[in-house]
Amino acid sequence: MFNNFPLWPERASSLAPGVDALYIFLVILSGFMSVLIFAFVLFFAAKYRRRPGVLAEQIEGSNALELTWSIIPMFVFLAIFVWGAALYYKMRTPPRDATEVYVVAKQWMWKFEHAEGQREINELHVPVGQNVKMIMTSQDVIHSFFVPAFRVKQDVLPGRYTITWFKATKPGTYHLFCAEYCGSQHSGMIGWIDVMEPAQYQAWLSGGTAIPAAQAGQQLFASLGCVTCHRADTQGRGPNLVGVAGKPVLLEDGRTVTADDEYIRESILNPGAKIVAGFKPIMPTFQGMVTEEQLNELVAYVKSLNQTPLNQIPKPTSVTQNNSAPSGAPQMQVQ
Amino acid sequence: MSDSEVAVHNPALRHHFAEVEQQRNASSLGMWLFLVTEVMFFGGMFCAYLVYRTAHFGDFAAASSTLDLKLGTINTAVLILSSLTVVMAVWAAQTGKQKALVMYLLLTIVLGLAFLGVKGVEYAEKFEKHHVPGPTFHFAGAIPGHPDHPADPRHAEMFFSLYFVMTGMHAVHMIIGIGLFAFLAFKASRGAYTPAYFTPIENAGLYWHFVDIIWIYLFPLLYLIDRHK
Amino acid sequence: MSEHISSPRLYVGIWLSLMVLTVVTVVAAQIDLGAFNTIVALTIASLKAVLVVLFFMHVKYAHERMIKPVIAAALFFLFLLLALSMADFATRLWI
Amino acid sequence: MATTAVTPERANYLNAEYGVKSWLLTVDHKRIALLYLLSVTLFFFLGGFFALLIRLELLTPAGDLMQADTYNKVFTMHGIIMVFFFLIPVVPAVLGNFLMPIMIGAKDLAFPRINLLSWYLYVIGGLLILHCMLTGGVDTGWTFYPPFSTSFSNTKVVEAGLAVFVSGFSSILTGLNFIVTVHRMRAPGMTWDRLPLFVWANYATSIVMILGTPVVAITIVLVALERTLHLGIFDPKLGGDPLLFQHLFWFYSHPAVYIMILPSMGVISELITCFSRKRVFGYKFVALSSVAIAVLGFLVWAHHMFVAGMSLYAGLIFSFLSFFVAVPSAIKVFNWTATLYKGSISFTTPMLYAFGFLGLFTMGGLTGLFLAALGVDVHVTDTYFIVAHFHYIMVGGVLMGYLGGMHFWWPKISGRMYPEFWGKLSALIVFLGFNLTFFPQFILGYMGMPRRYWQYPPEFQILNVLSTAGASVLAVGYLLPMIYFVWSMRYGKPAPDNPWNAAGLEWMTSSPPPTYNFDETPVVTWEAYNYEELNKKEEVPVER
Ligand code: HEA
Ligand code: HEA
Ligand code: HEC
Ligand code: CUA
Ligand SMILES: [Cu+2]
Repeated sequence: MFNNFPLWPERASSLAPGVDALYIFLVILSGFMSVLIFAFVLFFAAKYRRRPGVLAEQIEGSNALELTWSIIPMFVFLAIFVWGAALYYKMRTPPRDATEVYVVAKQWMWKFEHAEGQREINELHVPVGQNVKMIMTSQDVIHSFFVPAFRVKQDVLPGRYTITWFKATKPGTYHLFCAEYCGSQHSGMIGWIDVMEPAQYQAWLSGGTAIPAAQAGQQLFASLGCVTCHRADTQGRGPNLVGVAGKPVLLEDGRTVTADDEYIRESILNPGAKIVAGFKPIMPTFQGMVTEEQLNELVAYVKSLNQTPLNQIPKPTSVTQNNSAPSGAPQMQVQ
Repeated sequence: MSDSEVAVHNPALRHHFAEVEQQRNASSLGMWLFLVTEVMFFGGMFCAYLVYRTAHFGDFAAASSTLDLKLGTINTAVLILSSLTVVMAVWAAQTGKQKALVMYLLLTIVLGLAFLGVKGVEYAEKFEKHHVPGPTFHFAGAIPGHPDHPADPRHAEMFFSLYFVMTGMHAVHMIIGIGLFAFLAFKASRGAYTPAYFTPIENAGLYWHFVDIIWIYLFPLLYLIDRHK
Repeated sequence: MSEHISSPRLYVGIWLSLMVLTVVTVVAAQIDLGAFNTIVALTIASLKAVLVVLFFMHVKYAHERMIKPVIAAALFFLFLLLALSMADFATRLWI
Repeated sequence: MATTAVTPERANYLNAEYGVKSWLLTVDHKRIALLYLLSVTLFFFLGGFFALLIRLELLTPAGDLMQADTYNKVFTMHGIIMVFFFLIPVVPAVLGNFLMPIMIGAKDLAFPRINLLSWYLYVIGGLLILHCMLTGGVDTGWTFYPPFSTSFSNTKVVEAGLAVFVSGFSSILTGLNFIVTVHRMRAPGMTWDRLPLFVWANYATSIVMILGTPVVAITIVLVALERTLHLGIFDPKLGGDPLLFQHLFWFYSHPAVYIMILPSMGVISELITCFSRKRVFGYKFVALSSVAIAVLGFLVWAHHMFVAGMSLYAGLIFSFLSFFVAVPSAIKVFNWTATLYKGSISFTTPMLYAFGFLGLFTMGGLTGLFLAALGVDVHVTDTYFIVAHFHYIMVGGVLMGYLGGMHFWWPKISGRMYPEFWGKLSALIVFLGFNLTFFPQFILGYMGMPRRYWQYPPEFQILNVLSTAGASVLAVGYLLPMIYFVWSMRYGKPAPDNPWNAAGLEWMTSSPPPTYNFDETPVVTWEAYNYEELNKKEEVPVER
């Protein structure tokens, strides 16, 4: 019915129906409340319009009524809150099996890097039916990753990671917008999400000669000298990084934090912020020595160390550590 | 004081008030409301400080321990003394001691200037040590208690940014206060204030005490926390 | 209007207490009390602030009734600002 | 009908003195209100002019009318002017200033000179923003988010910030003045439960002004210092957190939306009671809900930051709290509706505006619930859905309330009646034009069109064209009252002291009032909205 005049964008992710359901509920609820109120107003206005000789009747008010119309809306509001919160919780906790895409936003483009190494600009190919987690950061100002068809949006901030995820359910090409005002070409910072059938997607993937992110990261890990301290045994001056990602880490000051993407990123840029228990704060900062992309690759590599290894990555020797994939609720920290 | 008879003729009573009591209450309520806005004004900075201090506790401690504790303490004492002189000025006004009033006001100004002078010395030291945020900033301290753990200079720079903003805003308030007292001292020497009318002295006093209280918090927050070795 | 006039002796007494508290806080800062250092420093500061407000700012004897509620309101909203902001920053590390 | 009264006018605040100086140095709250009226109106038309530019640009998907940078400056100036230089001062500083002292039976505000100072601060702020606009403008959006505003924008951020800072102090002083006035200047017998609801509303507004504005002031100072002196407080390069800015900014700017709506709500209470000839239903609840909104308004600010990168938990907390602030608003809407019940309702221009307010505020408020609901906000935040939401409340609600109030009190302010027919016509035009402009934007937003877009994908065009068409209708609707108000100052019928037979002390003094409002300080022995007695006296039917 609304083909030429749609009231909502395409529903192309697993999250979309849930969001629309709440939205439609709210439309109906507000529609009902508005109509109710307008009806009363118009009815009273007509019925009690001024007539000669008829005086208004003075009414004090009614505590019972007041209570009714405070408490009932309050419960309605609570219900809306719970519903909205449930959706939000889902949006902000990526499933564990999600494939990861690193996103770097800058004025005014989107740069993507797949775990398999494919890089894209302003266009992102994803397979249908697969959970995809976006690990995003910005090189300059705040941007916002917005795909209306997926009903996802997340601001992308400089200096840290933010995370969002989606599972596309319908092949097609969808708008990608930058939703946070970011300067002159804010409205030009748009792109496409290409959702493909898995087979097609595989074909697309094998089209390029990309180096997987983790592998690129491994090369960096060697060339930047990380390996000199982080060795695959316990002899290094730094902690063995195998099996670190996604696990809780005990810090020197007694706190325990989860080694999520943000933590690994911070460890590289700002090693002094959180010292691992039992180690000296000798790790130099790599701030300014690595680009955002390289940083992403390093993080991908560190995380790959306890995944079932990607096909091409040679398994680091003496690794017995295993598989439960890194995950984690998105979490942020003041950098 | 028997004001009720005076009220009608009191030259200080402005036309739109019915009585002196009303006018006095209005002006002190107004002054307190103004101080509320000041609380919130500094509150924004305290909020920033709280957030970053908890996030980068060690780095901030490192930066904090480069501040000159001796000068900070002296300044605290100076400011507290000036609060005493102000309250004495109000007392002098209340009891109609005009000479004492002028004297206390002048004393307050001197103490205020002394505070600013010491602050100036401290600022100058920051410039020498390149502890002023900006392109020339340089910081190489270690986190207190962890001598081999260098503090992150970026966070130290944030500490000094906050240090300058907070003490700077405080100093601006002091300068305004000093100006105010200079004006009041001049008027007082002309006999403008009597036990029946000294609202300006009272309100300026409130302002000064408020500025003092801000410092009472700034001092421990900036200078003292995690100071020990 | 019944004006309350405090005696200079009271003022000097308050001033002396403030000075003593200043010395105490500076000394306490040199001793390692762990997290308590912060608490001690801020408690002493608050104590000093209360003295100033009550006696130097005459709130104890204020003739204007609204002053106490006004101060309470300021503190309450300041608390809201700090607490609700920290509700974000402090929970970012949570899982 | 267009004959001017020849009878010598009674002494009033308008003819008490003449000359530019008598206006620029006045300490009479009524004259200051008129100064505000003039300056605020100028800014409204300036802001409206920018709105028209926005709408024209968005007529077509391509960015063809102006450069991208120009567009960014245009919507920024539109936002800054409309928020800080129009909507925040408009009702309190014009109607509030004029009426608050009269309504409580005082001769003036507690601090007349500070009142004048507020106006001057407003003007200085206004001149600064004009200067900023003429020498290059600013392109950060009215929200000034760093690090864009601190490190990337190369426009006049500092100057715009300064303008907002200065005008902020104007609003702080107004709030301070109101609070002291309400506490200390009430006429004998004017107890708290006899205060007109407009006074309650402005009182609540003042609380917000005093507590919120200083925070945004210091925040803007921090941005300016970061830009000029390279202090690093929000700078992510130093490990600073741009979200801290957003917290501080919204700590003020969310409550600020209640600075805008509360006084208008107060106006609506006055209009509805008068034109249904009734005491308000549930006086206590309507009065206290204003204060409740003011206080609860401080608990919800981070609902503007659900996707900004806050912690999940903060999102939950702020969403939860956001719903609570809707409860007192609901109470008000229901009580107004109930007030109509068994009234004796007449459809004068002010009442038409009040009806418009009821409808549009309800819709705007209800869409606020969509935004407070986390799951939906993620999708619609930073889209045109937001734009529609806030225009429904700010233009549909506040502006409607303001215009209603202007018509209602115009006879008191100017001593002349406005032409009723044209009044009704303009109310109708505004209502229709408004819905045509902003309703399509809800759909546009849910469809995914982001805000602050200079160009957009072609599939959004139809709705944008509708919106632009509506805006031109709206322009007519706003120009009309402008014209006939000015016209009526000379040619309008002289107004009686109480043309509506309304309750309230302002109607017991002459139109226009004398310089000190009352020849004799009134002693109040009746509740607000004592329409029972007034109705008995009523025989003169209201001009229809
Ligand atoms: C006067 C201005 C004004 C007012 C009064 C409001 C009122 C409300 N606003 Fe709005 N808002 C703005 C101006 C205003 N807003 C602006 C300018 C922005 C955007 C800023 C920017 O980013 O540039 C914004 C943005 C905004 C957001 C952020 C959106 C985003 O950026 O993602 C949110 C989220 O929660 C929100 C919520 C609310 C709520 C819950 C109310 C509530 O107070 C509404 C309460 C009223 C009602 C609910 C209606 C009456 C109630 C009934 C009739 C009850 C019956 C109902 C039931 C039983 C269901 N607003
Ligand atoms: C009080 C607040 C207020 C008011 C009254 C308005 C009024 C209007 N606004 Fe505005 N608006 C905001 C506050 C307000 N707005 C804010 C805060 C933003 C966000 C800015 C940001 O993102 O930073 C915004 C953003 C905004 C946008 C989104 C821009 C974008 O995101 O890209 C749009 C788009 O349609 C818009 C349209 C309008 C229209 C059509 C009106 C109409 O109602 C205006 C009608 C009035 C007139 C048309 C004036 C008539 C005058 C004349 C005809 C005379 C011509 C003048 C001269 C010659 C000087 N506004
Ligand atoms: C000079 C030695 C040294 C070098 C070079 C070095 N590190 Fe480290 N690293 C350490 C030490 C010591 C620690 C533990 C103390 C700490 O947390 O700072 C550490 C901690 C880490 C952690 C956190 C580990 C955990 O268990 O939580 C990560 C991740 C990390 N380093 C990654 C890297 C990467 C990537 C590089 C290269 C770009 C690198 N390091 C280079 C010494 C080094
Ligand atoms: Cu990037 Cu907007
Ligand atoms: Cu809000």
